[in-house]
Amino acid sequence: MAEKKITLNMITCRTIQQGVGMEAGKTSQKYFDACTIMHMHPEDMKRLGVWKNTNVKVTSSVGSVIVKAVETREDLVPGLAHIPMGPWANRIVPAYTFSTGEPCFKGFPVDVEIAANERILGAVEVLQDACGLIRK
Amino acid sequence: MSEFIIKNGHVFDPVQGIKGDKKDIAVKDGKIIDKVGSGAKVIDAKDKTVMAGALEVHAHVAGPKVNAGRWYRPEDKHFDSHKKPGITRIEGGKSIPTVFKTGYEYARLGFTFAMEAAMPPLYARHVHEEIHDTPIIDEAALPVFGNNWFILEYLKNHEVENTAAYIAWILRQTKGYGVKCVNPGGTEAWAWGLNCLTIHDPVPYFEITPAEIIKGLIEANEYLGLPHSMHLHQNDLGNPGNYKTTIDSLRLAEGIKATNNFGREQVLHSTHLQFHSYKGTNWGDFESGAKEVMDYVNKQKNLTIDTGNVTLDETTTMTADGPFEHHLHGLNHLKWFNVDVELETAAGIVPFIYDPNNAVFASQWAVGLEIALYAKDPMRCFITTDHPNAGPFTRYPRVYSWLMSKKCRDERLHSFKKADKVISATNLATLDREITLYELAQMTRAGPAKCLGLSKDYGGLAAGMNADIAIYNINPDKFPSDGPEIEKAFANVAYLFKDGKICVEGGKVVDMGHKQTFWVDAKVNENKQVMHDIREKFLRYYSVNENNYPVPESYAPHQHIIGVDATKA
Amino acid sequence: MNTVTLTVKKQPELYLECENVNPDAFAGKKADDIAKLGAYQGKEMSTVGDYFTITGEAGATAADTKIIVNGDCTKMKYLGAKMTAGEMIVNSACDMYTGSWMKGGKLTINGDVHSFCGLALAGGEFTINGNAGNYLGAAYRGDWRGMSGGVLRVKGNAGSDVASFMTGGEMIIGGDVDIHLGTHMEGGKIILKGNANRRVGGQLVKGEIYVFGKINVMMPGYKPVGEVDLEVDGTKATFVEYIGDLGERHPKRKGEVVYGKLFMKK
Amino acid sequence: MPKEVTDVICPFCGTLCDDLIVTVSDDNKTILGVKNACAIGAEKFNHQRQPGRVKRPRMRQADGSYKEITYDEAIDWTANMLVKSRKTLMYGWASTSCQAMSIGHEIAEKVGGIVDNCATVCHGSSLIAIEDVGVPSCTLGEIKNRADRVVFWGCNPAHAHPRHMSRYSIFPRGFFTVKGHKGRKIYCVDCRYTDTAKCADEFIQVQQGFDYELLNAFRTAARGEALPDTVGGVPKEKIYEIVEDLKTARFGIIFFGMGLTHTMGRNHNIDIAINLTRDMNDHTKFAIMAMRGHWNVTGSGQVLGWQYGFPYAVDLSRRDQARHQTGETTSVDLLNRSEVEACFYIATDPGAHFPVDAMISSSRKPTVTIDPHINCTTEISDIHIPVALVGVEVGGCAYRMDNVPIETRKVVDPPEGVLTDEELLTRINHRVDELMAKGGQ
Repeated sequence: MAEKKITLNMITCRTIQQGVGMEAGKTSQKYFDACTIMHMHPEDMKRLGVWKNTNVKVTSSVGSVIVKAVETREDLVPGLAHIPMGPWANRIVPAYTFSTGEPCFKGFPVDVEIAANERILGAVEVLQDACGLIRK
Repeated sequence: MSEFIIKNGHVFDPVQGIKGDKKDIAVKDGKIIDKVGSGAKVIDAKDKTVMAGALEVHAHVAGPKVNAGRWYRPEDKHFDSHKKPGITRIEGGKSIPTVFKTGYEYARLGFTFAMEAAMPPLYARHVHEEIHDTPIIDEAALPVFGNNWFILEYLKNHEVENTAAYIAWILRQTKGYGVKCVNPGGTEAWAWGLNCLTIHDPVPYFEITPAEIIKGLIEANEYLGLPHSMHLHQNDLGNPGNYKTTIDSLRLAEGIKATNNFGREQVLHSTHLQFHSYKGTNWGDFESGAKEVMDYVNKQKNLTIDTGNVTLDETTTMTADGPFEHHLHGLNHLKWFNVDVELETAAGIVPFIYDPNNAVFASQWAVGLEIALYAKDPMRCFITTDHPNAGPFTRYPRVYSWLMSKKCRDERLHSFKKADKVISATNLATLDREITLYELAQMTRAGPAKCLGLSKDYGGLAAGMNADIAIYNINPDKFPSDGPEIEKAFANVAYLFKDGKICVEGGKVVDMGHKQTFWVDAKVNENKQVMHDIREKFLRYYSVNENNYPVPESYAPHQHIIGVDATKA
Repeated sequence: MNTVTLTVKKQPELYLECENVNPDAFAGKKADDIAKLGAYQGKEMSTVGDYFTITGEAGATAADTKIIVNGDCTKMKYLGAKMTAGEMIVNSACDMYTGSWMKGGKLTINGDVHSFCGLALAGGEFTINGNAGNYLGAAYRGDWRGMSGGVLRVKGNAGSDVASFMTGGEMIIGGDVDIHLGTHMEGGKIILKGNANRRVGGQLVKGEIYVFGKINVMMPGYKPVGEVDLEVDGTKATFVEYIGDLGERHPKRKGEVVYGKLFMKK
Repeated sequence: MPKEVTDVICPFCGTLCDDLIVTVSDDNKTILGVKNACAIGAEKFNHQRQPGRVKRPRMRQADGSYKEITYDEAIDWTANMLVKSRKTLMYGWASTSCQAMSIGHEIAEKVGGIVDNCATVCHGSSLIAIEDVGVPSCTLGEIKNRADRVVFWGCNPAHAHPRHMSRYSIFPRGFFTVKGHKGRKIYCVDCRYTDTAKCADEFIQVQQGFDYELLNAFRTAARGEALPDTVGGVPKEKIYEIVEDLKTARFGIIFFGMGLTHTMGRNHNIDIAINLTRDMNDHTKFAIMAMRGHWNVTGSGQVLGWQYGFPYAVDLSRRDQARHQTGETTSVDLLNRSEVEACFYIATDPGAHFPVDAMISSSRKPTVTIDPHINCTTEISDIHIPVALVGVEVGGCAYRMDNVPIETRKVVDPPEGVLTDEELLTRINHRVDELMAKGGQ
C-alpha cells in the first residue's frame, strides 16, 4: 500500500545535462528538461506509488516546487533524493548558512507527494512567482 | 616634465664617493643633470639626508605564494586595513601587505625598485598581474631554475650551452630578470616527500647533485652575461650546523669570473645568509656561524650576499623550499600551505612568530646583525629581511637602527628574557661597529644596483643617472642615538623622487609615478635541440599548451627591457 | 564608578556598527562627547547620539565606567566589543560581535545574541541571559587563537561552531548546542548543561569538555577510559571519561601523551 | 574562408582546458564548430551564435515588461544606484576576466560595496578551511606526472568537470606514470554511486552527512588507534585497509567537491580532509585540491587577495577599510538579513543558484545585472546590461582550479555595439566619479 506522502533526504547537485542546459540558456528547453526532475530510488517510488516521469510536489521547510520524478541513473540509497541545481531546486533549499555563507544545498528533509496534474513552472517563472513579480 | 633643484642637502652617494657633503642635485626630464634653469622648483633639503632611491634585492612581494599567504591569513589584516587620506587605495596586511600597501610603503621608505625573488615560470602571468597592480616602484622578478627538469637533464650532462638557451627562452616567456635557484635538487626531491640537505645528496631519479646544479647555473649565467648573477637560496636552510654546507656551496664559485657588460663583479649572490649561518647540532647547542661564513665571503671578491635580518615579529614564512616549510610546520603546527609546480618548483607557507622570549629566535636576530657587521665590503652585503620570511620589509627602519646604533642593539640584546644564552651563543655583544649613512647607501643603493647590473642608471646620484632620489629628515651632524628616533626618520621620507617626479612628500603618497617592469631579453644562437625538448615536454608533461605559457605583452604595459647579446660565432 | 545610560531613540535601517559603545570608548567623556562618537551604517557615518539618548557621564577610565543600554538593540553590532575593563549591561537582544575581543570587565546581555559574539575572548566576564548564535567564543577566521581567557556564560542555547580554536578560559552553556563544539580546541574548559547535536571535540588537541546531556553522534576518535566523580559548576555527578581526539596530534609532557578529555554525565 | 583558432581556453569550469580548436567564419562573427571541448564547453561556444541574443540594455517597466534603453542610460542609472546606496552587494565575477574585476573593485572601494564571488555558494567552505588550516596542494600536471593514488571525495568530475579525468587525474600517462590509468588506484567516496564512482577501482559509500566522522576515522586509523565497528556506514576493516594503502602511495591526491562543501559541517569537512592529507605527508607525499566550479572563480579570489587580502566576501562598505567575515559579509547572509540596500550582479546568475529566500530579499532592492544572456536574475532586476562573452568574444586572464593563470582568447567579435565587461565597468567608474564630484555621497 503506497503512502500519500513520504519524507526523503534531499541533495541538490550539478549534472552534465544541467551544465549543457545552462550554457544553452536559462530559458532553453534543454535547461528545463535537465533541471525539473527529481532522481529517486525505485524503492522510494514504490513506497510513494509514483510512476516514472510523473510530476510530484516537493516541500521543504521553505517552500514547495513541482518537478518530475525519475528513476536515478547514478544510484542513490533509499531515502535519498536528488534534484539538479537550478531555480527549481533552489525553490526549496533552506537559506540558513550556519554562519558560513553556504546555504543548505545538501541534506535537508523534504516531503514528496504525487502531483500528476500540476504544471511545472518555467525557469524564470518559478523565480518570479516566488518573488511576487508575476501579475495574476 | 618639470625641473627640480634639491638644495643644501647632505648627499651620500657611493657612486661619486660623496660622504655627506652639502651638494645640490639638479633634476630634469627624469634624469639627474649638472644644472637646471632658474625656473626649476627648489626643494629645500637643509639638514636633510639625500640618497639615491633604494633597491630591494630580494623580497617576496608578488606571485602565487605571496598571494596565498595574503588570502589564507585574514587574521593578518583584520585589524590592519586602512585607507589614508589622499589618492591612495585601502592598505591592508601586516606581514604580507596587499599590492597597494607594498608599493606605497616601499616608496615611503625611500625605495624605488624591488626584486621579486622567486617566480615559478608556470605562474609568471600571476606574478606580472600583481606587479602591474603594485604602484610607484619599479619591479622585476627572478624565475626559479634550481629544480627545473630541463635544467636537471641538461646539467646532468654538463650541457651549459643548452642550459643557457633554455634560460634565455624562459626569461622571454616569463619576462624574467635572471636566474634564481632555491634549494637546488631538494625541491624536486620534495615532490616525493624527500629533500637534499647537503650539496652532494643526489636528486631522486635525475642523478645529479645540488653542487652540479649550482655550478652549472653559475656557468650558464656567465655564458649569457646576464646583468644579475646566479641568485642562490642554499640547501639546508634554517638548520643548526648548516654553515658548513653554506661555505661548501660558496666555494663552487671559486675561480669563476664575471662576464658581462653591466659592471657586475660577482658570479654568485647568496641570499638571506642569516638563515644559513648556524653552528651546533640541534636547537639546544645552536650557535652563530656568522663569523666563519663572513670570513669566507670577505675573502671572495666574486660573491655578494644579503642578510635576511630577523625583526622579531609575527610574520609569514614563504619559500620555494617546499620541504623546509613542511619541516617548520612540524615545529610550530601552524597552518601549512604547499604547492608543487609541475616540472619546475614548489612552494610552502607557514605563519611564524619570532618570539623575543625564545632564545633561538633572539639568536637568529643576532646572527642577522652579525652578518652585516662582519661585512668588510658594504658594496657586497645588502640589508634584507627576506620579506616576509625573517620579518616584513616595513621593519627596515628598525633594522637600520640596530645596525647604526650599538646602544640601540645592545638595549635590545640585554632585554631579551634569555639574554645570557643569546650572548653566549653569538658574537653580537662583542661587536662595536656602527653602520654609517655612507655604508647604508652602499648596502641599500649602490651595492644592490651594481649586483643587479643596474649601476649605470640606478643606485647613485651622478649626472646622467635616473632621478630616483630619497630625502630623509636626518641631519647627519646630529644623527639620533635613540632607536625610535632613527626608526622614525627612515620610516617616512621627506621626499621621494621617482623618475624625476615627486611621488611621496612628507610621508604622503602624492603621485603614482611611472611604474616599470624590468626584464632581460637575452639573444642566443638558434638551438634546435632545446626548442625540440620544449615542444616535447609541453606535449607530454605540462598541463598547459606551449602557446598559452608566455606572459602576454598587456601584463607589463611599461616595460624596461634590458637586451643581452649572447650569440656566439 | 560612573554610570552612563543609553536609550535607543531611533532604529537603524540596516545594521548599526556600534564599535564605540563600550567603557573604553566612553572613558573620560561626558554625555555630549559620547554623543559625538561615530556609528556607522555602511558608508554613512553618523553618531552614537543620532541613535541613543545619553544620560550620565563616564568615569575617568574604562574601569570606572558602567554603561546601561536600554531599548531594542537587535540590529546593533559590536556592542561591548574590545572592552578591557568596566561594566556594561544591555537590556535587549544584540547582533553580531557583541563582546568580541573583550579583554576584561563585565558584560551582561539580557537577551539573545547573534553569531560571532565573544570571539577570541581574552578576559573578563561575559554573560548572556538568553540564547547565543553560531561561533560563540570562537576564533576569527584564519586565526588559531580563539577564546583564551575569561568566563563566558550562556543561559540558553548556543548555535554551531561554539568555542572553535579555544585555548583557555571557561565557557558554560546552560542549554543545547548544534554541531561542532570545541573543534580544534587546544586548552580551556567547556561545560555544556544540555545536549549537543553532533561533532563534539573534533580535531581537539587539548582541553576539557563536560557534557551533562546527550551527544547525538559520538566522534569515532574518542575512547572511554573510565568513570570519575566530579563536581562541575556546582553539580556533583559521575562522569564517563573519554580521551581524544585520537585522530589528532597531541603534545607530550614528560614523555606522556596529553590527550583532550571529554566527560559525559551518566 | 573559415579559419581555425587553436589553443583556445574553455570558459566553463575550473579545469580551464586550453586545447580547444574553434572554427570561425571569415568575418570573425560566427562560430562554426568546436573541437576537443566537452559537451558543456561546446554548448557555451555554440550558444554564442544563437539568434535572439539581447544586444542593448533593458529596463523593467511598471507592468513587468522590459524596455530597451541605451548604454548611457543604463550606466547612469547604475552609477546613481551605487552612489546612493549605503551598502551594496556586488556579487558574481566568476565568469569575467581579472582585468574587469580590478575595475569593479575600484568602483566598490568608492561606493562602499561588498565584493563577493561565486565561491560563496560553492567552495567558500574550502576557503574557510584553508584560512583555518592551510592546504598542501600542487598543480594539475603534478598529478598527471606523479600520482598513483587518486581519491575523489564528494565530487563528480564525470558531470561537473568532464575532461578532468582524461587530462589530469585518471587516464593520462605522465613522466613517472607511464602506465596511465593502470598505474593508478582510484578511490571514490560519495553518498551516491556516481558516474565518477563507476570509473573508480573502489567505491566507498558514505552515509550522507557523515563525511566528517569518516575522515576522523581515517585519521584515527592512520595513527593506529581503535575504531567503532562502522563509521558513516563504512566497516572499520575497510577504513584500515584503505588508510594502509594510501600510506604506500608514492604520490597521492584527494580531490573534493560540493559533496563536502555543501554538506553538514561544510568547512569542517574540508578542514579535516586537509588534516588527513597533512598526516599522510608524514608517511609519503600527499596533496589535496578543491574542484573549483566556475572557470574564473579562482581568479576573483586571487585579485581580491592581492588587492585586499581576503579571497571573497570582502566588505568595503566603510570605504576606509576592507573586512571579511563569512557568515556576515557573504552574499546569502547579507540577503537573508537584508543588510544591503542595492544589488549589483555581474557574470553570474544568483537567481538560478541562490536559495529562493535570498532572492526574494534581493528582488525588493534596486538591482542591476550584467550578463551576456538573459538568465533568471536578469528577469527580476531593474536593469539588465548585456556584455560580450569573456573567453569567447573578448580575452582576459583566468585562474584554473590549481591557481595557474591562463590568458583566455578571443575567437569572434562580440555583436556590434555590445560592450565588454571592462569597457562597461570603466564607464560606470567614470560616471560614479562624476556623480561623486558633484557632491554625491
